[in-house]
Amino acid sequence: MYDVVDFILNTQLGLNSPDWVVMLISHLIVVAILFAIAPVQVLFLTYYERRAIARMQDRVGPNRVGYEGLLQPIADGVKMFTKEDIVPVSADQRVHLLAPIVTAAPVMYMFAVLPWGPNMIAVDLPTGLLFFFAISSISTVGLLMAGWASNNKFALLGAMRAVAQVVSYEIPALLSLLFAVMLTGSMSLMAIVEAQSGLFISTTDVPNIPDLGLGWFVFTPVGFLAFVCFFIAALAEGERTPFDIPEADSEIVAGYMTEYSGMKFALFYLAQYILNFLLCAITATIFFGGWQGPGIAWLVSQSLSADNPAGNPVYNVLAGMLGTFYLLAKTYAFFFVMVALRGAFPRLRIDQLMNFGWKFLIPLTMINILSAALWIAITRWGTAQGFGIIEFAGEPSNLVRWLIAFAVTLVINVAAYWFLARLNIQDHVARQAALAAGGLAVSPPRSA
Amino acid sequence: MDLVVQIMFGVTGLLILGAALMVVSVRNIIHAALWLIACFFGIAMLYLLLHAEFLAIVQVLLYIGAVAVLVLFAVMLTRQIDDPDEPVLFQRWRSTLLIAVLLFAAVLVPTIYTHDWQTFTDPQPTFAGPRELGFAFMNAYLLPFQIAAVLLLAALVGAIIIAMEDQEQRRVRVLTLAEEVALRREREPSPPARSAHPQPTSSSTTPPPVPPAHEQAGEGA
Amino acid sequence: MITTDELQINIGPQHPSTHGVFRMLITVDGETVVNLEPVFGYLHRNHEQLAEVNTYLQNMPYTDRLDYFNSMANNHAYALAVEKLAGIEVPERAEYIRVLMVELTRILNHAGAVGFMINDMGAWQTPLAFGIREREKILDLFELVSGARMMCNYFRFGGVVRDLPDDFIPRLKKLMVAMPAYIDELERLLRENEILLARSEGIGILPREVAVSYGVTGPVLRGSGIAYDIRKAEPYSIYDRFDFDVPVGSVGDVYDRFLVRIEEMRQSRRILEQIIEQLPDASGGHINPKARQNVRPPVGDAYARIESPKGELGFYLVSDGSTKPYRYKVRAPSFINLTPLGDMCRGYKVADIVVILGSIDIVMGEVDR
Amino acid sequence: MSNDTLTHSLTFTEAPAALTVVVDPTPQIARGSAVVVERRRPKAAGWSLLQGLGVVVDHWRKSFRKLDDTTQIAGTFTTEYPEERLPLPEAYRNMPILLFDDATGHELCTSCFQCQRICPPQVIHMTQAKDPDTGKPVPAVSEFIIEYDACMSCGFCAEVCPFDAIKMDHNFELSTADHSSLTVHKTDLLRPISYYQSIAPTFWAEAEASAYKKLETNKKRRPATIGIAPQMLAQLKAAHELRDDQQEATMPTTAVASAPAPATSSAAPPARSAALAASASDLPTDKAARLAAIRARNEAKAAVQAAPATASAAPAASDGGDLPTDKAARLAAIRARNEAKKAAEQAAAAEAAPTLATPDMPPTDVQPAASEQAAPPAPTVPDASLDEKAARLAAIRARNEAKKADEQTAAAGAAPTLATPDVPPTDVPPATSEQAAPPAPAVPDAPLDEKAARLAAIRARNAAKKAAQAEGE
Repeated sequence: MYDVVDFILNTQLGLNSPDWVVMLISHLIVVAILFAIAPVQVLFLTYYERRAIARMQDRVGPNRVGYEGLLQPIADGVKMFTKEDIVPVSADQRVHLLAPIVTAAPVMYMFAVLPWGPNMIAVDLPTGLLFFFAISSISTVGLLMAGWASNNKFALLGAMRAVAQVVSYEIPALLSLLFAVMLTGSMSLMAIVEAQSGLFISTTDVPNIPDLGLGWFVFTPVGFLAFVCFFIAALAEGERTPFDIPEADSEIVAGYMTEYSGMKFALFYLAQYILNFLLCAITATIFFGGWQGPGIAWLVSQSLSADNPAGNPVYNVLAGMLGTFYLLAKTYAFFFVMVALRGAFPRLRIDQLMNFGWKFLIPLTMINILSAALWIAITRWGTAQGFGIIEFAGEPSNLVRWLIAFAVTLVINVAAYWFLARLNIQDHVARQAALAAGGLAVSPPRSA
Repeated sequence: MDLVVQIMFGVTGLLILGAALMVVSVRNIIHAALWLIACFFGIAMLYLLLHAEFLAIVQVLLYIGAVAVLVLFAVMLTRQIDDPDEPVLFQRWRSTLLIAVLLFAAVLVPTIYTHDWQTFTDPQPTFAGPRELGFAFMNAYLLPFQIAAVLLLAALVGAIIIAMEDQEQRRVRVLTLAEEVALRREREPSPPARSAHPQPTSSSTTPPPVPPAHEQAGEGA
Repeated sequence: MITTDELQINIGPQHPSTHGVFRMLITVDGETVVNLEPVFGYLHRNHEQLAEVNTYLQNMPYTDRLDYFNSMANNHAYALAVEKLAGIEVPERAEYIRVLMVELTRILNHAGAVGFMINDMGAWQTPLAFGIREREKILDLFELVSGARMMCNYFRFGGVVRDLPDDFIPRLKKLMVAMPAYIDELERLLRENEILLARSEGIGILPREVAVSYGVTGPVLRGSGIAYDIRKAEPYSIYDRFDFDVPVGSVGDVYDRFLVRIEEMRQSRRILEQIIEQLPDASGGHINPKARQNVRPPVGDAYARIESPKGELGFYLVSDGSTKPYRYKVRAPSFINLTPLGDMCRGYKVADIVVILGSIDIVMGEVDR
Repeated sequence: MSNDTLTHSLTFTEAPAALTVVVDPTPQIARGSAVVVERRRPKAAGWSLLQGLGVVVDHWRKSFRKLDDTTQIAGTFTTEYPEERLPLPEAYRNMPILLFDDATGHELCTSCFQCQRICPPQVIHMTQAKDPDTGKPVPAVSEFIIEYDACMSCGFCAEVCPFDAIKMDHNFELSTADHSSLTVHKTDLLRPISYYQSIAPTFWAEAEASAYKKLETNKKRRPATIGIAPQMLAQLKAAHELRDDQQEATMPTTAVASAPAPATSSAAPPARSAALAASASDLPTDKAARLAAIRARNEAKAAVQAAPATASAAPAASDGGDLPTDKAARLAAIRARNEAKKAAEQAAAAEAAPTLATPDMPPTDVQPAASEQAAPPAPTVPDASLDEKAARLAAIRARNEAKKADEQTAAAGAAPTLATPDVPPTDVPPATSEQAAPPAPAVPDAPLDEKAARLAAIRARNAAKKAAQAEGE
């Protein structure tokens, strides 16, 4: 966008604008585009979720407003706009007003580092991944503000639950993403996506693999385990079933949103769905190659760039469109999984959620980091890095290294999963036995 | 560009100072905590101005996302967060202010004197990147880093000790019904065999319509 | 040391998961329930007093409104009480039709109860939607015979309103095919589900002595491990002609109640199969006793009880020889089963309360009357 | 004592050593046993979750077809209500309605108070009609009110009704913002038998069969039975034919579940019939209306000359003598009259009224006379010929209608209207063909029709009274 604005302002119009003006204008344009996209995505996601979950329950879902109900979210939006904004008398008025803003604004920022296609990213921050989660953690302040300012016990309980949950699940989420940072040596999301070219095997590991844009991290044991852990953590962070405890309607009504109505409520809703969308998108980006897919590499090679001045700019556009399509398709696929989970499972209890996070997910991600380190060592290191053992049978080819790494990490990860799961099942079996032995030896959940 | 940076620095500085002032002067303790978050945010912006992008993000992640949230959490769990009878300022605030100013001067004055004000150099964008920080922690500042780690560990252990229930002083945990029954069974090891209801006779006769006693009691309520 | 305070929270009367207007005044320590006081009566509508100014027949539609999920079962209990009081014989075919209806009611009640309980656990209505789907099929049958889906008002003293229409049995047979498939699918979806196990195992244990001393009946009592089923203990109507098992739990927690309900659906289906086999043809007697509009039972009293899907449903009637009952008392299973709620919830988390409440399976229309 | 035998007897013993709840798997339960439900364990961590997910996704996949067979458990089972409707079974009951005979407008209710007595929420209220002359109650209702808002649809009223006069409707779309409209009066409760027949054919066939049976037995005992008279049923066809050309649109078509316009045949508002007539004519409305009005006036004048207004009964009686032959003429007269009315209304609306004619008499004068006239005929001439009575009744009705039309036009803002006041009270034929008359001449059975006539007289009288009251206000 900078190039385009520079071209128009300085070359075409001959304004000789200073650098920062061009930068400001280009950024404003990008921000405007993203801010237009985000609510539209939310509108569609709500419709998508309602229709999909209705199908899972043998229903039809909203199909009255517009063709097949496509305008239903707009009707909902109109309803939200026209609703009375109720602020409880005993609420802390200013904080009550600020809370939805503090919740919704940061998630919009998160769009900044999301790569939509080759070279299509608002800001390619070298610390993009960290930025993503740092910004999302601001939202929790908003939740806490909402819960406290409402002056309602349900709201406060909901806010406490939300914050406890989000803060503790940030740890496994970040830990599970660490492998990608280690493998690519960068926190830039663009770099992570670019590293996932190839065909089942990433070109970063075996450079001579044909590039079909399918060298996704999820095809490695390390990546797969990290994906599972991250997706679970993402569910908790996005407050999705089975971790929708903060807004468990059957227990604490609507959690921190209990005392909100109208547009303020809609802002929370918006923030939540944008966050869900982004979490799905980030899952797709880090584990499923983001905009990578068959055809992208060819289009990019044909397109106009600094390396290839003879390229056709049409291919730039085509590559961008195809990349966006791949990213959105993957994102919606993950959102479908989220919807299916919501349709299938009850929710956990808050203490069970904590147990699961701290006793299962975090150890597993820790072991996964070990696997990732081994992966790097086996695929890249040699005697120079003190890993001469890999060359016991002469210099291995990249493919052999990859296979060895695959086998080793697979064994480690499966063993880790099996061990932790077995602990869990043993616990369950012991509980069962205790129950069967009189139903009395069971220890109830301890008070906090 | 310099001008822009300087203006932004000024704005950020004002934000930080104003927020800090509000933290200490505002009566509502929750509001104070929220102002603290604004202050932290300003500091993150300062880091950004210094091209210390990584530090800025870590500042947001840790100070806002974790520390401030925990502060808020703790504050919300305490009772009587704003007592109108309590004076806003600490009783001997004058002497406190004096000490604070002196300490601040002790830090600031040598800096002012030793700094070369003539050369304002744009810091390298990578001077505080994750790689550089990592090398710094693991090489030059290994000892302070480890000491800090031990300190944090001690804090962690302390927190656990505080949170752990004292076996003697702990409140009686709420027993579930099943546990109560188990205790009762232990206390009265061999209750005589009993019959909860009279043996039902054949279905032809009318059984006495005796609703359990508590139903009648409960219905009055 | 850290000291914390207890907090009082009102769950209800307007709350998404109180199954009507029901209030639970809970005292929590953190998230642990220290005390729970059920408060009911918000739906009181003077049912019993009203019955004493109505004639015997006029009370029949009011019994529909007791437990609006199981109007057929309520009708049955009331009809049994009046028949006992007035000494009315019921023709063979009518008896079969009655049992048929009540067993269908049991299936639909349990389908709903399981669904609502899982809903309270936070499943986004899928098990409930599946249950509702099967329930709709049964309600269609009810509508076919009685003219109403929920407020059936189908039973009469000495029979039922009208005989089964011609297409009833074929439609029932179709339903009998869908029913086991539905139950199997529900089990596949939930029975081993780890989240459900985590949420239900060891939660809300009602030890059997306590269950007995509270007078709890129905699936809640059987979940606590006592094989007490009035259909077996004191066979009324023609229940002594059918083979069926009584499922009991071994622990008495929410999970056991859930399993008992699922198994009872299977057993009800077994009974239905036998009914279809044994159903006598229409020649056997006057099914619709239109003449008995003004029952005038002799002076006396009678108590009749049935195993309603929720537990022992009893009607106690005292007659002074007039056309109106002198005293009319309902022994409502929901009400009796709700009384140990406070004890059952103590020591568990707030989130468990709604699940325990859901596992009791109450209908406020019956609790408050 | 070795282990607990928890049978239905509820006797249980406690084994202190083990503190276990062991249920004897085979307690003494007749025809069955107590089975302990199996508490399953997850086979492998996460496996059962995937299984559950599979069920849901499977449903999603299958949901793109419709679940139309109840043996299936997957597929969309939603009925999209306003477009799709489930077929309602015959037994379906919603709110009670009253039935009347299509042909005669004869209401089946005899005000026996059975339904009022049985109604559990006591929402049925009825007033028995009284013979206006003797003041004795007659087996008919003058007013019948059901409070739909409190009705619990139990169906007892339909069950107990000995004359099949009250039945349960299938129309469930009753929601309204107007609460008071849920107190439904007789005019809105009445539905023709054919309507009920269309929603519940077998039920009506049963009811009819039992009514015939009852009638047969009753006829021997009491000839003056009220109910569905077989003779009248037999003559239904003829009556229909007679009125086909005139009233086919007025008669509610009852094939659809939509509720018909109630009470169309017993007291059709003149505006409606006028509209019908207008719609029937192909001429340009204004001109045609004027023409018709003029013709009607001429005819009316002729009628006035033929029969003086003061003696209403006389022309009716004379008219009654040759009723069958007169029918065609009458029909023509009615049409003309309707058209005239229509024209009058239109003219009034178009401010063309003064050009046509001036009123012969003010409407207020008509009413007392009408009510007086309505009362005497039936009791004073109990043995008079049927047709005479019917004619009289028709006369009264005609007058009432005239009045109504008058009021309407007056309300429309054109007080001096032309056609309606012109129609004199002696204008017997129109009403006759409208309502009760067509079957009457052909009916040989005296007692029945006498009663019907009486009823009609009472009704007419009531209507007249009401009109008078309305006028007084």
